Amino acid sequence: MSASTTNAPPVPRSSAPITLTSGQLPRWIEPAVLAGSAIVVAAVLFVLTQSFNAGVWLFFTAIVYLVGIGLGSTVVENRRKATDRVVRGLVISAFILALIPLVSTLVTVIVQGAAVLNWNFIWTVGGTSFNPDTLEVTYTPGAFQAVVGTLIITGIATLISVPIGILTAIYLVEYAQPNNPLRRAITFLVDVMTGIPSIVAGLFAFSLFSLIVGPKAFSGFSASIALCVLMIPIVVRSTEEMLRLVPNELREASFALGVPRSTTILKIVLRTAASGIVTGVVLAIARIVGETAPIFIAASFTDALNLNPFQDPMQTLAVMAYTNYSFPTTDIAASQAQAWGAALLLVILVVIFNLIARIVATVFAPKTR
Amino acid sequence: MSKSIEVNNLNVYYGNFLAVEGVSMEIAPRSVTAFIGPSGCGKSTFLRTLNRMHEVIPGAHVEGDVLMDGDNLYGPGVDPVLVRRQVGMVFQRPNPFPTMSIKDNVLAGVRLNNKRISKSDADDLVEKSLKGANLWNEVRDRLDKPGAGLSGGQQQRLCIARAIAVSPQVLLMDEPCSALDPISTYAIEELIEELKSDYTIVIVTHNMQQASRVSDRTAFFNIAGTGKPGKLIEYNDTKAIFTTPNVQATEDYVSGRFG
Amino acid sequence: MSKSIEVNNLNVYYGNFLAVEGVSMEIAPRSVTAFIGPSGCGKSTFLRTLNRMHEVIPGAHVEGDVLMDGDNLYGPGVDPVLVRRQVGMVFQRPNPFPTMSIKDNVLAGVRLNNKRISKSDADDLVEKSLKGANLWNEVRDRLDKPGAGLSGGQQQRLCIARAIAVSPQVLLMDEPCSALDPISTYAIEELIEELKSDYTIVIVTHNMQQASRVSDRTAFFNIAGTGKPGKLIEYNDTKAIFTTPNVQATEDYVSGRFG
Amino acid sequence: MTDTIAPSPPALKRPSTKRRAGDTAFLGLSTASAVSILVILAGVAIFLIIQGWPAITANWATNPSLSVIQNPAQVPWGSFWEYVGPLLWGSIWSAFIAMLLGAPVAIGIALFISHYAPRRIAGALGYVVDLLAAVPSIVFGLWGIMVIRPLLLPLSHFLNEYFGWLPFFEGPVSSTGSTILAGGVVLAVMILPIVTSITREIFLQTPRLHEEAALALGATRWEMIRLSVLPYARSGMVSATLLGLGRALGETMAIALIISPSLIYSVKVLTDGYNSQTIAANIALNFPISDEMQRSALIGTGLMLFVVSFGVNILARSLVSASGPKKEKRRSKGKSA
Amino acid sequence: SSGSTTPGSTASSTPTTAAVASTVDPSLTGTITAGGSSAQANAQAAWTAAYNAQVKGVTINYDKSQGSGGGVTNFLSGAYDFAGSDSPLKADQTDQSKSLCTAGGLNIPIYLDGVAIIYNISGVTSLKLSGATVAKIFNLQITDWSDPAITADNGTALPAGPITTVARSDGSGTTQNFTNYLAATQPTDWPYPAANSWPVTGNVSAQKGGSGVVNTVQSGTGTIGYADHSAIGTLNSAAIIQDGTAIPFSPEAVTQTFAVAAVPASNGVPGDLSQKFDYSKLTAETYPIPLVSYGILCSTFKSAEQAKLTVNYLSFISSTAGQSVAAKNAGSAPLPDSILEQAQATLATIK
Ligand SMILES: Nc1ncnc2c1ncn2[C@@H]1O[C@H](COP(=O)(O)OP(=O)(O)OP(=O)(O)O)[C@@H](O)[C@H]1O
Ligand SMILES: Nc1ncnc2c1ncn2[C@@H]1O[C@H](COP(=O)(O)OP(=O)(O)OP(=O)(O)O)[C@@H](O)[C@H]1O
Ligand SMILES: [Mg+2]
Ligand SMILES: [Mg+2]
Repeated sequence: MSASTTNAPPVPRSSAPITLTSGQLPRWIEPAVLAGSAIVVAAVLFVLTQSFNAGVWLFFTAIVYLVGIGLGSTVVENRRKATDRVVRGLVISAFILALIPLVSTLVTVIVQGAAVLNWNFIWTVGGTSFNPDTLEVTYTPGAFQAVVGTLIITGIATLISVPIGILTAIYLVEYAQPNNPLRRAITFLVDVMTGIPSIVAGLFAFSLFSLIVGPKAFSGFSASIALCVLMIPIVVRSTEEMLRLVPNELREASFALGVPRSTTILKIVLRTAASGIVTGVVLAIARIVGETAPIFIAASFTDALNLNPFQDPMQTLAVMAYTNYSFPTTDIAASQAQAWGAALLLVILVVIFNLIARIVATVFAPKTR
Repeated sequence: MSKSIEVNNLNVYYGNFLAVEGVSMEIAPRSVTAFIGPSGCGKSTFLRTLNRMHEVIPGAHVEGDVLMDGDNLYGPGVDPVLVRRQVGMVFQRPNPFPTMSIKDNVLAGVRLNNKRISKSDADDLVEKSLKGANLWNEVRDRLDKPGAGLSGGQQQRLCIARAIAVSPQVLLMDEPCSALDPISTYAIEELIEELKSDYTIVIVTHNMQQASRVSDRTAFFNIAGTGKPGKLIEYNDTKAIFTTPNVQATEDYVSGRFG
Repeated sequence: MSKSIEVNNLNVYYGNFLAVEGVSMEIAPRSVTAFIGPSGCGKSTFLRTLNRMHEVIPGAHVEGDVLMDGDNLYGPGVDPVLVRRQVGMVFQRPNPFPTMSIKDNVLAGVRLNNKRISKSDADDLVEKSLKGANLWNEVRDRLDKPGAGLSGGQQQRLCIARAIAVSPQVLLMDEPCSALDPISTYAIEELIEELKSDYTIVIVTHNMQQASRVSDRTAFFNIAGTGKPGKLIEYNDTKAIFTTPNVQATEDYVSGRFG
Repeated sequence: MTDTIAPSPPALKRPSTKRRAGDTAFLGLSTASAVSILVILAGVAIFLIIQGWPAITANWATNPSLSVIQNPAQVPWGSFWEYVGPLLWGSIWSAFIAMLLGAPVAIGIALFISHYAPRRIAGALGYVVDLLAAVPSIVFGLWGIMVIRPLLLPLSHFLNEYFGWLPFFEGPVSSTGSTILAGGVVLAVMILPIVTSITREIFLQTPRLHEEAALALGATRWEMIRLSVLPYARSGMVSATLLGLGRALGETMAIALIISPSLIYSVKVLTDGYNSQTIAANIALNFPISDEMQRSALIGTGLMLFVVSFGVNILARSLVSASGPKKEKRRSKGKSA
Repeated sequence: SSGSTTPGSTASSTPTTAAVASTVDPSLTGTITAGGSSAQANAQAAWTAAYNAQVKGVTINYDKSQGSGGGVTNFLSGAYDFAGSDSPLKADQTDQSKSLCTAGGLNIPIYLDGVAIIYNISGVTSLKLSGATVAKIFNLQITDWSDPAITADNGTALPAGPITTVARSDGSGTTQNFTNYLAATQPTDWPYPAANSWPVTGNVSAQKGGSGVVNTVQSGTGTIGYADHSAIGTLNSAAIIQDGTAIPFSPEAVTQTFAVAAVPASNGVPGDLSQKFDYSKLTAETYPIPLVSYGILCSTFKSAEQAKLTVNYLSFISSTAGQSVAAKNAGSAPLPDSILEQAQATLATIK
């Protein structure tokens, strides 16, 4: 370098390290520091509080670990590597942190719900039997009416929301000019719509149907409309994001083949974005399938099986879980067991949706190999 | 099967920015025309106005006429989709459809336009197009694999195969070989030679040798400075451009020692 | 400021697929080495093993050694980040950071290591790097505009400016000029000429003329067929490769009339 | 070579073929869908305004229905605005806590899945997080009561003991666990999947070119993320966060079940009696018992939540556009022919 | 269907005590849409089951999630055939009902229960509290279980420990009935008006629904709350000292309360049976915190068909048999025969 010609290097030299291995913490250092902080924190906590709380322990272990590895790496390696290690620690903690509630909810629901969940519970309509001699009413657990109600109400809401949502997203991404006022208004309002409390959506739908069909407006369909108000913005938003991720080059390639815009959108853009769109739709379904307040308001309540979405009350699994929890019979334990049973069934249902969506997404996903 | 193109005093704008100014030229059917010129002078921009592809960029618009066999591409009632079906295009960067197999990529133009094509016809078309793009031997045993798994050069040849599979009347190519190695480039150049008996071909290239080898006529574009519009400086038989250019700027540019 | 590179019997895999097999070569410091060969023969793949960039592709791994001034890049405890700081890279497709201004793009690498670079130093560095990439005149009055707004050729030169701004010891270039017009290409070639007095430069190119103009030594890679690994066929002084190649395949390739 | 399958040259002029009609129909359909959203939203807004107006304009001190609405100060509320104030604060405060706890974690998880987890298990991990999205909100409500409330009690005592000098952690510490902290944690868990899965998709879509650009400059993994992934994903992250925020603001039942509310302005997060009530939960709790005028008041508060959503969105949008010069670029990929 | 085995006809054919009979018509078909008070929920479920055992063709949908207010609102809009409500129609609601029901809406007491004071103090299974102590505890004036006032009520000291009061966070008839009692009997220790929302603020744990209160009292320590007696499950409830006697909740004691303390408070519509409690009439045999809930329906229905269904069902509820079903399955107290007879008379006039 010192022997360089008169052609000075074009830029000033930074003090880049010349070696390739300078300041490396050994590979085992991360697990070691982690274990160390776990032990130290456990000890300190025990001395300070004379008790042991797993949450507090995990939390402070993470903090001590991050500080420790950060400082250690700053000293031995450099600031950049320290940042890198700390961020990795943070990201992994975030993930573990999220696993805890997931496992906890699932375990809770499964443990609590498994007690009542069996084929009978799924395939029978919940009901009562009455013994005229003892005057005793016995409740027979059953969720069939709620399963059917869930499928009908959510199904209709999905059938309405998904096309509207996806078409709107298409309008926003594929058709509207950036400064089109309608586009601006809709992007904005869709965000606002995500903040509508679910109960207000229920009130809106019920008022609307009261205007149309008169006072006895309770029906599965009006509940579906309420759910649409909640679902559409989620579908629009996630679809919009996914459509924007489709590279423009693909659209151009298609246009250049003389493919009309509509076909390009359907067969190239949607196809490329399909997996993300499906994920968004499933998220939206999961979001609405657990709603209770709008269902009460718009579809009222029943224990009976009702297959007609356009008339009379309907029950859903979420409502069943909620009512059994909130308005138990005199046998509180049995009611709560039913509530958890319905909740477990609901989770299973959504997981099934999710699986189907996954399969669809995998089939449609862009492939590189 | 091929058409003449006549451009009259064309200005191209991106919003308010005039990118290309006052281009007039005539392109004969069954000929190869090369566009050369420094980066940013508006070659791609102008090329895209020949099949109205510039319209997909918000705010891009033209003033002036482009006549194909006398029909104004910008006349009232003209459907850009139909224009593009007759004026095919190959881009600078390869852009195969990531969701499709190699075979489906080649057939995309036919299939997306809802043409029903029998399996044997389809196979024939795929083979012919891929052979034309000199890709057949490399991919014949993995036609059902995704097109995105190919190397850059292979992808570009796949895109060329896709464009010629719909048998357009005019073929626009925007630096089609810039990502290709000499062997593929050679194949494409031969292909152009072949195609020109049926198609009108317009090619943008940075490669002077390529321009002189493949084209009948050459157009040299230049730009006075940043923010200034690109202009057609000289348009003539390729031989004349490379040996006896009329304009000093052209001579400066083509006499560079690069290739 | 530049280093020698020694490659010993290197195999590169994508998962189980052997993409490049048994490459051994020595690259002298302060020299320009060109890699040529047909598309898909593994030039890019091999080039990326010289700064461990192949590792960002899941499943990609190597067998064998790459020594830089005797230090094994794949030795235990070697940090790929440090490797890449010393072995810069310019890609086939321009890839400026789309959210950054032109200036910030140039400074991106420098800011990683040295957050507190003074404004005047930064301005100097930006100017020098952009001048080095022959882009200064075109962008001097819009340094704060986004880099993605430039034309393809301009973007590529911006990427070169960004790479040389961190003053690496070795500079790898994967077809840096394939998207550039002759004027920019010429500038880059001159730049390479200049830089080689300080850096070790490795360049992949499809342009035979370019290889013969800029490089001291040339490596010819070839591939026996699809699915077969790419191999280093011949590695010699550029002059020898282009005039008296030892291997028939090399001769076939370089004697093509293209360039 | 191609003339075997070549069609005869079609005319350039637009013939009124089916396909072009399809194009128009498709544009019509998507525009109609977009407009239908406006209609729905206008419907909801008009509904809220018509139903809420009587209570918003009423004199609360003298109205027989409104003057009995409970006020911790034991006097009738002076006006709708006095009543809605603490509720607004409660909604914003609980959503803030949820976002504070949830959003960074959500983005962290998304990053973990997209850029840290080994490729092989990343898909499985993504699925695991989607599972979280599969848990309906009613289940989170029940879970919150049963698991989170008791779980947070020791932490609450700990925080109060050592950090009680901070206003947030002031006592008296709850003995039942129905704190806004518990509600916030449950809300945070509820927004996790929605924020995570959208940001994850976007992170995964970062062009490899940009990532390689950073890596080739000698960036560490985090620097690569900071240079190429985060800027690319910024507007998507904001959208995802806004979706999560919308969910947090509008969540009804879980909050109603978990938090022990009061109509007061409070920042305490560890108490039973000093948790600011949220609008959505307040509606759910009081709607059943309310008469028409009281319902009007509740719907009026719903209208205010609507307004808050407006405000938050405007704020977020201006933040994004202020910090991201290139945002419109990505947004404007859509074009017209 | 063999009418002779059904409880309704059993009740009418078997002259036990002076039973109030109803005639259940097994041939009816249709759907009754109703809802409101959640206090009635369990009783309604039992009534529905018992009624359906005789009348198979009638579907009864009682929406307990609506609450009393929701029930009344839906009734007034015409959506419900009858509403269940813990308080009778207010004056303006009565006016409103006139446009729907010709003469107006009728309030018929159909459900009687008591508000139980539930607690969870480790080691304590029996608790006696005077009205004043209850008021002071719930008004946060007594904050420890070892308070002398509590000791005095019980005769022995309870283990010391802080008291956490648990109240309803949602508006409810239970709160209304409880505060009715406190406001009427403890004006000094309970300075708040009766209301359906809990007036005390401060260190109170407010929970959604009777089940929320019950759960929280159960899962906490040193907790005390109030809930509809039928919903308290296995929790202990306090005996309330009235006139020197500690009276635990019992259906008989509540029926007695209704018998001695309920005074008619008609809304002016002919046949209306709204009631009010005069707490000054409480005796040492009465459980002092009663909870009464009404069925509200139109004097004249829009549809005679619907009227027939609804009246038939409500008349079953208002029979001795109906009340026994509720007592047996929902733990409620049977209404006295006198009021049931009035109810049958009113129902007979409905068209
Ligand atoms: N989408 C666009 N919006 C605004 N301006 C653009 C756009 N695309 C290109 N330009 C500008 O138009 C001018 C011409 O660009 P064009 O891409 O046509 O040049 P070119 O000759 O093809 O260059 P190259 O050889 O680098 O491909 C340039 O100044 C460029 O900055
Ligand atoms: N990410 C990848 N995964 C699997 N295989 C790959 C990947 N990238 C390249 N390959 C394969 O490795 C081989 C070498 O590809 P490479 O891109 O290195 O060729 P190249 O010589 O640079 O070609 P070109 O001149 O077209 O750039 C090819 O067969 C290609 O299909
Ligand atoms: Mg171009
Ligand atoms: Mg390559």
